[in-house]
Amino acid sequence: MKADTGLETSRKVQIDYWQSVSGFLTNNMVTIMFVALSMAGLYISGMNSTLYINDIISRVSRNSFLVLSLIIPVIAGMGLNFSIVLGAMAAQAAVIFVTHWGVAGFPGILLCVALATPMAMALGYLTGKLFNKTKGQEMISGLIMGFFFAGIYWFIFLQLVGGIIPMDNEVLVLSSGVGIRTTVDLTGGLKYGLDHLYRLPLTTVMIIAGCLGIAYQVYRFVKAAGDSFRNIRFIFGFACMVAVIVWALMIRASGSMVSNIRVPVATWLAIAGLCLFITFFLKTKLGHDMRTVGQDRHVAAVAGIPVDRIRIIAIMMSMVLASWGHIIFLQNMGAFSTYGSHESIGIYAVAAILIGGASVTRATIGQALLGVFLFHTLFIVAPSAGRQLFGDAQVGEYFRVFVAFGVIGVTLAMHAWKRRLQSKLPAVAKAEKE
Amino acid sequence: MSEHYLLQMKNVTKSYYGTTVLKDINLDLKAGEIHAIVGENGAGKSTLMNILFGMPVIHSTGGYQGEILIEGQPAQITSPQQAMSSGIGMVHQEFMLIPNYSITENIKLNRETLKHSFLSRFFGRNLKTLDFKSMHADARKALDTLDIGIEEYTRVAGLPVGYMQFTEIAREIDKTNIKVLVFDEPTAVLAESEAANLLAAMKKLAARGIAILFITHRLDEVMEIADNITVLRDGRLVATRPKEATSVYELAELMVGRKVEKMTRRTDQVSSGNIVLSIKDLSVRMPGEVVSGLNLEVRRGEILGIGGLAGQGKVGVANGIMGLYPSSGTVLVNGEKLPLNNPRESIKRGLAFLSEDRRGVGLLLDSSIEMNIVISSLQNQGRFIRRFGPFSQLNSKEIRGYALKMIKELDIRCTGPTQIVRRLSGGNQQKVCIARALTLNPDILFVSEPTRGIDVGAKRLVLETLVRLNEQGMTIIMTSSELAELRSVCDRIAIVTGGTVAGILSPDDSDVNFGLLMAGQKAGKELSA
Amino acid sequence: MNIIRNAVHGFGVARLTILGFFLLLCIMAVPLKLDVAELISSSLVRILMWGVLVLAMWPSISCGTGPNFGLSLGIICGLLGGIIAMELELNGFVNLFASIAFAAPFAILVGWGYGWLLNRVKGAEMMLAMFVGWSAVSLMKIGWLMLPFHNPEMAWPQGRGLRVTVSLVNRDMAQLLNQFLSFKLGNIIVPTGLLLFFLVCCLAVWLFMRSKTGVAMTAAGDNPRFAEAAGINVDRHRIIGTILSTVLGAVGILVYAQSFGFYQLYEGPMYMPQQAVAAILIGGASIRKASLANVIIGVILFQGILVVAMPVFNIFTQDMASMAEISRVIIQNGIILYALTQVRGE
Amino acid sequence: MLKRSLVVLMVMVLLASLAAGCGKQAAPTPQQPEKPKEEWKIGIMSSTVTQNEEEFRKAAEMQQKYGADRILHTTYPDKFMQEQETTITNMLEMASTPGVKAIVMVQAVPGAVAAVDKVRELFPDILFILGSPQEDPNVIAKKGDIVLNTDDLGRGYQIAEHAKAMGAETLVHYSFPRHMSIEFLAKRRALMKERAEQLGIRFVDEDAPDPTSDAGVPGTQQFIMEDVPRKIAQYGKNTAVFGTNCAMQEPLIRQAVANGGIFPVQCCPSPYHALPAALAISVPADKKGNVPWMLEQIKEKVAQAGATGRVATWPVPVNMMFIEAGVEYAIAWINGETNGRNDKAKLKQIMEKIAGGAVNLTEYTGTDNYYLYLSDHYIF
Repeated sequence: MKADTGLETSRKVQIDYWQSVSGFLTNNMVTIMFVALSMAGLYISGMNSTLYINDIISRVSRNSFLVLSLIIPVIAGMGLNFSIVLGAMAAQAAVIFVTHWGVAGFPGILLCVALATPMAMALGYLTGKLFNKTKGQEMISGLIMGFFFAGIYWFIFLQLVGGIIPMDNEVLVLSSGVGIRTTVDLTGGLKYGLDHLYRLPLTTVMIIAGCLGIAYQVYRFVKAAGDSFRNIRFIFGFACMVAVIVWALMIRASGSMVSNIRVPVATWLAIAGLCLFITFFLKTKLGHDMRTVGQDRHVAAVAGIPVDRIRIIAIMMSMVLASWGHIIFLQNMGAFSTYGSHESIGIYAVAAILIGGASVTRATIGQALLGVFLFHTLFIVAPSAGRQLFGDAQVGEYFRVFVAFGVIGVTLAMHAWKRRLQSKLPAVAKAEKE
Repeated sequence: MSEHYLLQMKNVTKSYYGTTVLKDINLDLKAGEIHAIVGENGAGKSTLMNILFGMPVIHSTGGYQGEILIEGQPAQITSPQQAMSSGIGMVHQEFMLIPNYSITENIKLNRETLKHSFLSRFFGRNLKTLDFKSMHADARKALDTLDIGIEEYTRVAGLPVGYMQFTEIAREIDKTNIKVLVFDEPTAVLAESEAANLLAAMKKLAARGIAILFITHRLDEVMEIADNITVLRDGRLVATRPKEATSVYELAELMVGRKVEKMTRRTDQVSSGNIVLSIKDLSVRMPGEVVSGLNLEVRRGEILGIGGLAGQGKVGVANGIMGLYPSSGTVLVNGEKLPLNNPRESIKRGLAFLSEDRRGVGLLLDSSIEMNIVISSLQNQGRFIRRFGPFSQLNSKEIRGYALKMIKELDIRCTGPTQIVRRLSGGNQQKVCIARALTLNPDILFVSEPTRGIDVGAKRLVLETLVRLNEQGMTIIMTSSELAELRSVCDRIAIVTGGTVAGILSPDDSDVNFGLLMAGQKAGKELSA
Repeated sequence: MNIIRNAVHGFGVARLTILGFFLLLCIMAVPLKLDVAELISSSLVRILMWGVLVLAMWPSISCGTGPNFGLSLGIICGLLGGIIAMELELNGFVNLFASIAFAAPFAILVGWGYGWLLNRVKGAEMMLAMFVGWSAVSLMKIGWLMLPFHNPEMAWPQGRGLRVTVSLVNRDMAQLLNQFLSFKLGNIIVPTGLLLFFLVCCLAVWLFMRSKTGVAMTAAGDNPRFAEAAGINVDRHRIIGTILSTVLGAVGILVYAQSFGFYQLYEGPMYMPQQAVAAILIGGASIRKASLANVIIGVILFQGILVVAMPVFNIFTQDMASMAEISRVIIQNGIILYALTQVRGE
Repeated sequence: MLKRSLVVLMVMVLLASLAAGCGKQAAPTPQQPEKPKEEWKIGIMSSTVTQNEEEFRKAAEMQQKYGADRILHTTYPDKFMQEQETTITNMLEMASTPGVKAIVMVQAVPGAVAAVDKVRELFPDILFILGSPQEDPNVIAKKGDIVLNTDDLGRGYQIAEHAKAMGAETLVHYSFPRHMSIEFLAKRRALMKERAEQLGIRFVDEDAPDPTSDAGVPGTQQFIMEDVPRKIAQYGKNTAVFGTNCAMQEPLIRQAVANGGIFPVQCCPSPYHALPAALAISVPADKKGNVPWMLEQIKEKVAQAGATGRVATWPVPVNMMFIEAGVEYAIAWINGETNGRNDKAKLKQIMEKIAGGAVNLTEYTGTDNYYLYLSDHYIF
């Protein structure tokens, strides 16, 4: 009898252990798959890691701001805002004019922001109005809105500029005198206006980040003294930070190319600032109202929250942030195609945030940043991995697109699957939430 | 003006697209009064309350005629905000709660206490941050007023309905200027003991000088707490009576407009039929209504009632046997083992089910009445269909004929068999569900909450239909939260508590026995806390 | 009066606006000296060649997986069937029907797998479908390069693989259906074969929707929980709907290609689903509910406007370079936006 | 909480594996050393066959000729408009391969400017030869060492005259806004119109849907299919049709031939471009890449359709020549056989060798490294 009970409990423990492992796997399967895939890709491609780190740093600093601009509409229950394309158009318009006036560097960037903001707000207002009339279909409306305004954008910059809107600039305007040229070159102007404001070597940034991290861990530890679980976390966090610092020092000592990589600190600060702002914003009255509206429009309306107005504000904020994000994107790219650069902004930003684990109804800063990192890692690694695998340049390219879209599809499938699995494992899911 | 009225409505009239739905309603309300408004579904109660609360639906369809006076002053209420600032609060029939928020956040919804933040000094009020400390304190106070012990920072999602209701009420009483509180069918979703708690709370509020408008179907509740009672029928005010001057029977009569006699109990008691359904160790994982290890035997030809408090698992029994929620255990139908978790098999063995979740599970809301009636039989028994080798086609003629017959038989009020079910009233939707279940010609019919959200007239018809079917030889297992309803039609009543059968009683057993079984375990303690 | 109002309400304000715009374009064509008969003939061809592809949206919406953004899968299967028939050097109708016969098994298989996948992601089907479709297009690009086809008609002039556009002229396939029994009605050319084929497809799907399986499928799409309770295997019927949609996609592309005269491999299938989706939505379908009327009205309005708008705009804006296409983009998308804002009001 | 730390851990593992790779990389320190001259490599970036077969095949051929250890071949994305970042990454990756001295990119699609800039930041010495740019000429001329393009300005006059010579009375020009924002194409249109009117040809400007817009490639092609017969019916058989976009060419040729119109030349002149597909020419395995055979075949098919003298192209596949010339020039430059990075004489000499005859090469006004190439037509 006794032996039986013993067996029973040990089996139970095993089950619990297994459940927690499988719970962890289900909860993070997307991330796990991505990391595995990226590692496999890196291995196969035999890619130079300096190149990878360099590229991922510039891609992350280029795109994070844009992807973060998607969060607020999701919270307000409006889904993924495909209409950020309009914000990008506002940014491009601002950049074109600032380039025309010849304001360069950081002042130029500030001027762009000053110009783009009112335009983005106006566009955001219009979009918000439209979305209020198409509740429940914001995403498809946003996509079509993008197409629609592309027509207007063409009209303005191809037919009006140089004609009705005077612009006398040989470099920007077509030789016929009407219409902006297809490529706008920012070299010597806005290029790196923000990125090069303040840069530090990657290793230095790592050391600083490590020190700050340690300070934070110590602060947390002191604040919550006594809890044994905290102890483990503290040690873990502390170890991570020390590892970062040691690693940075090792890189420095090795004289590897990685130590030459420099980080655009100003851009990163802007991104960090946005993250802080979003976090703070959600705690404000307006942010709380947005969450309420996002949770249940009807209840919000009954509670006296002006739902339509809140939704418009959400879209306007997203639009303004997107226009700033696109300015950051453009100043890093250094040149853009006048009639095409804005097109893909929506789809790729949305893809990135989805991969980070966000859904149409839930998105967090962490998901956005993780998404940018994973999405772009895949895009960096996949082309050469494909080439190495097939030994044929174009098959590699096709393979890359197949993997990229396929992975996004699988990611979505896995998120949905995860949701199902979690509902089947209520105990674990609950434990995870806490 | 002999008396000082808090709220008066004078000749209020409202029409939608040329159809008058409310005509010349007059209503007077004093401080501390509990005023009940009763009436069948569609009598105009909800419209009246929507007018009072300034809901957008009223004003987007042309407003209303007549006058509303608040404390003697004429008031034009054009938005919920305005209603709130005039001191009118409402506890909605469908909860106006956000499940992912804590109780505090729900109570303080859009009335959050704010404090200055770094940015608010530049950008104004909207960027002030929420002051959770003082919000929690306020919420605590409101909950204490209602004697609710639950923690104010609990998330609303997953709470029993009773607590949700109290959260709503707490929100209203937290409003500092509240003068009139409207309860829109608050007890419809509550179990009996929860409802009793609610009524007690309402009395307490009235004692504090708040006027209460109480909309309900349940006449016994009205008689229990209301001071005055107004009856609406077909958009008109039929009568206003003080409680002392009326009775349940009179009210029912006024409401329905025809004489109502008390439901007659059946006389041909089935005492010893053979066992038609035997349930052994049944467990059902239905969220909120978990069944664990339940045993029950059903005799041929009886009406077996399943009662119990909400959340104790009574609803899970039928859902589990019909394969709608994952279940385990042994179920024997006519001595044969029923494969679980397979709705098709259950239907094949002659089981049919009227779900408690009519709109969610019971109906194809956007399909026609006739399709709703025939589809189960069509899919599982191959009726109403013409076969051409491997191909099949609907037999439109047969379907139409059959649907017309059922519509007539069950008195489904509709424009025709092709009308979309969504447009029907709750009672008629329920009749469509019954029609579908009947089309299957089941041996055993499971019925869950057959009268929930249905007006008195239809309620009676539904119950009568069940009795008639039973007399024709159908075994019926009826789950209901309304004990009186069970006692009026059932042969035996099983009370489910904690996921198992606590006991089986005869409908004639004393109230005390029922009460003890239902409150048997800790449930009683929890609810009275 | 009331009857008219009801009729207007039933048809939908949005669709009436679009229809009005379409008619306005047609009327404008007369004083602009455009050949109206020719415009109508072109519209007819265009409408009918897209018809089956739009029809493919019906079962997928009805079974509850939403508009089939992954129609590219069906299109690829159709192209594969067509290419196999080309490889065997079949001609005319034999080629067409052989193509359908070859494509069908692929489409059924792919549709089954795709339906299985869609069942894993209930609630997020459309997003997933879009990416799966794009992904499959890229995979098939590799396929078109690598698959062992040897017919020199389809080979690249310089290297391995199949051409981007494979001409059907040599196989008597180009305009096969268009010209079958076609006749002139006044100056309007009626593509009888195409019309018949489309009508037969419509009839077949309509009959299917009225069969036991079709009814079950619609119920599964309308209210899955109800269907489950009514003993209908929801997942299975969703798969059936997806298979049917995929097969129709395969047939649709073959009809499209024979009218067009080319198979468009590689990028070709990429954006075709979007257009079919747009058409059925304009026809009044929602992502949960569709009918044959939605299919027919939608394809007429959407493709009709595309055909008529460009020539009219081109005449209007002859003096301003590129103004026609800009106007088309603005007006066409503006109308769709307008239609979207009206959906709620209905 | 545990979950989050584990995610962090996983990312750390990923980074750590990078660090390991990094250590390996660091050991040989490959970038700097001036090893013997033998160590050179050249990168070619071309389209895939989906966009244009010629460039891809030529690049593959060059790789065959000099060996995969000498020539690296990569592609830009099919959706280059949307995926400029991928163009940059692919270019950077190629440039960072040890030993790469020069990169040839044909066509220099949007994204090329940014990509070249990014590479130059890290590897300022790489020689860039850019062919058939779609970026703005003034900008791209500043970025590349040598830029090669067909002489689209010259072609404005040339096509009008050439159409006249083929008997055209009307010249229809199909394009759309995005193309009309490209300096060369807009100017070419203006010049073509000017010359046509001088020659007494009616010039008709038509807009077609943009294949990259919501209408998609099918929308564009379908419009051309419908519109060409309309135009020929309206203006008579002696109507020449010209389109600015590659996707338009196949329907243009087919409808022009079928309806008795004139097809003066493609947007990117070459016997391989659109003609074989539009005329349904079968290419047996042994005839692949055989230009004279292809010309012969086209001639035959055109004659069969009764359109002799009404279809024309350039006899030399231009983009293929740009790739070959680019690679040969780069080799010459690496071997020190050129006069600096930009040596027109040497370039012309190489191109003449490839074309097998005289080559007309002019500089684009205001630049000294943007070369325009113009060839005579070959009328079938």
